[in-house]
Amino acid sequence: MENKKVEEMSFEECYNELEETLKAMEKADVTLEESIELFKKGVALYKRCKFLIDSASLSVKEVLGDLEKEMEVDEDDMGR
Amino acid sequence: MENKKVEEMSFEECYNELEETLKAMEKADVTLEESIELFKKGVALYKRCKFLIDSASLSVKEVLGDLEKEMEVDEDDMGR
Amino acid sequence: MENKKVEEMSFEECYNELEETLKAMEKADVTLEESIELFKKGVALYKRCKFLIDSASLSVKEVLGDLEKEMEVDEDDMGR
Amino acid sequence: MENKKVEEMSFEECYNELEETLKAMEKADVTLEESIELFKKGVALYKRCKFLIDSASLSVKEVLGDLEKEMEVDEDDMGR
Amino acid sequence: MENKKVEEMSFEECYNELEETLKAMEKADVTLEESIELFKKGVALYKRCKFLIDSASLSVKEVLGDLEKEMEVDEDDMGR
Amino acid sequence: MENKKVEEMSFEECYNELEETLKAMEKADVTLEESIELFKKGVALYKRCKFLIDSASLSVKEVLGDLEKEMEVDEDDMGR
Amino acid sequence: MQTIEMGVAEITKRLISVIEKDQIFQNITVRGEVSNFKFSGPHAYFSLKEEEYLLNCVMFNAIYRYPSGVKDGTLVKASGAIKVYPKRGTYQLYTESIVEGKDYGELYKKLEQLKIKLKNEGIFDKVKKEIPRFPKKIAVVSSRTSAAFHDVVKTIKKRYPLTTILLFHTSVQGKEAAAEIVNALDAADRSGADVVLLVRGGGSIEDLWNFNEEIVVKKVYAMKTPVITGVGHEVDTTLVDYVADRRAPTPTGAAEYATPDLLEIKKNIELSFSRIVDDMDQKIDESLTSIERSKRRLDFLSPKRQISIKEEKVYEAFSKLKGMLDNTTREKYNLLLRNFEALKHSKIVRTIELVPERLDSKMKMAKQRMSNEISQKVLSLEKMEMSLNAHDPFEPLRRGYAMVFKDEKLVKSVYGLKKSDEIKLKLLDGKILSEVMEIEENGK
Repeated sequence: MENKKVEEMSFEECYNELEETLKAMEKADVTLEESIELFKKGVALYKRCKFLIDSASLSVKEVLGDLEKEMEVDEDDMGR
Repeated sequence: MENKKVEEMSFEECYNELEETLKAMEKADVTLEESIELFKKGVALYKRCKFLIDSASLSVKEVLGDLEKEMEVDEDDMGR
Repeated sequence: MENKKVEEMSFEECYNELEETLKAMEKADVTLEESIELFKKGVALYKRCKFLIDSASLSVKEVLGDLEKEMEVDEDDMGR
Repeated sequence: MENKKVEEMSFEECYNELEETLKAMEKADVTLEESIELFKKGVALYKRCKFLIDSASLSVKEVLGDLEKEMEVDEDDMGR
Repeated sequence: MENKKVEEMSFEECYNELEETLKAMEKADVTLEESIELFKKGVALYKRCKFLIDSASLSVKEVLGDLEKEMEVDEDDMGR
Repeated sequence: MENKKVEEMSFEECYNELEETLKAMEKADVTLEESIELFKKGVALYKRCKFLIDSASLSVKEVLGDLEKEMEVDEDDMGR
Repeated sequence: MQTIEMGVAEITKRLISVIEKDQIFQNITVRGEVSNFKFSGPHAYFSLKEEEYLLNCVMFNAIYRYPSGVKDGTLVKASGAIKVYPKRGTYQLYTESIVEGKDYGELYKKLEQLKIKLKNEGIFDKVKKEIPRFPKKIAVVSSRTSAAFHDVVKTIKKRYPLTTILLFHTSVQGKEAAAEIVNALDAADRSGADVVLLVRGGGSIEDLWNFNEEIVVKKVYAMKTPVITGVGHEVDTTLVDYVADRRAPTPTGAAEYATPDLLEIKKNIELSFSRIVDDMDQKIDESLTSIERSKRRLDFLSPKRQISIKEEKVYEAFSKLKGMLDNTTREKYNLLLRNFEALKHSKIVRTIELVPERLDSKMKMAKQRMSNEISQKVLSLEKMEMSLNAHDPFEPLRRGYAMVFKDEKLVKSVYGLKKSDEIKLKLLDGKILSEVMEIEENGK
């Protein structure tokens, strides 16, 4: 999984990788350089996660918005 | 059944598929991406179900409306 | 019997078919689409039954050998 | 390790070397000349460490700054 | 050791010799001539020690001065 | 020792001879002639002692003077 | 099944109401042979018998109205009402009139014999055919002018006018009638009718005798079309009734059996129709309810919640990431600062601060020591000088004495001197070179 590009990861892959990164950072013997690299990776993963969540949220809103609009139209049409 | 287009499904197929979709959504290990796909599918199925019911309801009303008109005419003709 | 046009059905056929239709509709596993078809058929049968009843007038014939002679039946005459 | 140039050392190498140097400086039998050499070396190592940590801090700030900017843009785009 | 030229002595040698010289001067049976010789030697050793320690002090102070200046600059940069 | 020439005597030899001479002079039975001889010897010894101590004092002063001059120069150089 | 429990009064009242509700019981003529006839006061008490059956009868004030010929063994027709006599728990015919019957003994006997014969032939075991519910054609075998036919037409017209009545006329009385009836039945059987009604109004046993004729009974038995008989009144039973597919008590009854009631049919149709409409509405409502429930579940399960949970988790992870890095950097920075302090206060720094002073003090001590030594020695020398001066042998010269030397030797005595010897006189402030001129010895 480590070899997969961040931009190609699914949310879960990305999130798990983020958690792994956190674990790696918590290790006692991590060097400053590794810390920085891990941090940058973490930020990239965070951005990807955030992007995927925002996209998901948007598409859910769209779907729900469409649904509600249609429902209203339907109710008008039906004149119940 | 999975391969059938939503627009070609009967109400029962559609409804069963909707229930299956809901069950799938309830599973603990569903990923975000799957969740979104399932949700979209669910909404589409719901819309199809609603459409079919509304159509049914409409055609029932039409049939009954026609019947009433005919009956009135008949009663007039019969001059009861 | 299912294939016969409603307009060509006898009262008995029509009546029985109406009952059958009702029974079919009350089955547990009837689908919405079937319901609508059954409903339309039921309404048509109902109309036909009504029509047959409304337009009925008793015919009384006397059979004399090979001849059938229409009899005038006057209720007042009968009136014991 | 002793042979590595200070400018090529990682933070941890540098830091460990600094600690070693400080220990060596406090030894009873160290001569004035050695003391001065150790002191100069210590200061050089300290400066390297400082430089590395400052660079790290800076690059983290950059990454975070970029992230914040991006997030703002995203939120604007999203129109929340 | 006694035979080494003062100008070639290290600080520690010099300092130790100075102490020895002073101790020798304190002895009861030292003659005036010896005293004078010891005194002259002590002065020479003192001068050498003073020279060495002053050089050391100079270079340490330079290094420390530079370092402290840098620290101030850094702290300004960091804006902590 | 008695035979050593006064001019070759060290300060301590000279001083001790002087003390001996004075002790001899203080004896009761010393004749005037002896007294005169002792006196003359004493004076010679005294003079030698005085010469030696004055020389010593001078050379100490010289050394210290040089040192001070040097120190001042050093301190000027140091720019304290 | 649970047994229903009731008191005698209640069960008796129930029986009374059942019996009194039946109009037949309230106005009935019963045929039978009188037995046990007796008076009690003005009232007559007797029984009517037929075969092994018996009916108790009472006739109040019988002495005024009963036919005098009636006695045990007389065949009579007694009319009245059947009622329960609650006190005894019996039922009886409360007789209003008694008519002395003809002696039909001969005919009854013939009837009984025929009945037994046909029974033995198995004719009566005939399997009954089903009467079609909605007959298209109803064949009526009857007399054209009979009340029975008119009753049938009237009833069918009222009940079910959707059918066609085919009349097969026959005379129903007289000697020739039996053969005519058989012919009419045969024609009716071939007419394609759905049901055949064999009807005739009431009459005496003789009137109805054709319907007991063997050829008629056997024809009815052989009919392919279902046959409903309606001969005479309720009480009249003829042998055709045994082989009919359905036996009605009267011609009207036969018409009723042959046809469905249109009112009921209409009711059924309306019922079916409204049930179909209701079923449809229900189906739609159910479907709507189902999918609305699904929609609520869909809303509930919508990824919105999941998304906000995940968003929070991601943000938490990110905060942790930042915090961890801050910690790491700060920790390392602090360690570094400590090292900076260690450097600032290292031994070398201490050395360059302390050593010059120590050197100076050592130097000072050496200087002190040296100057002390010298000044001490100067002091001792000064003392020596003083003590040397104190023993200066030339001191007396200060007081005016002089010292005499000859050949650099002190002259302490005149002896040893001679005239003209060169002597030196040493005074405080100089020497005098002199010649001895005279020598005087002390005391001479």
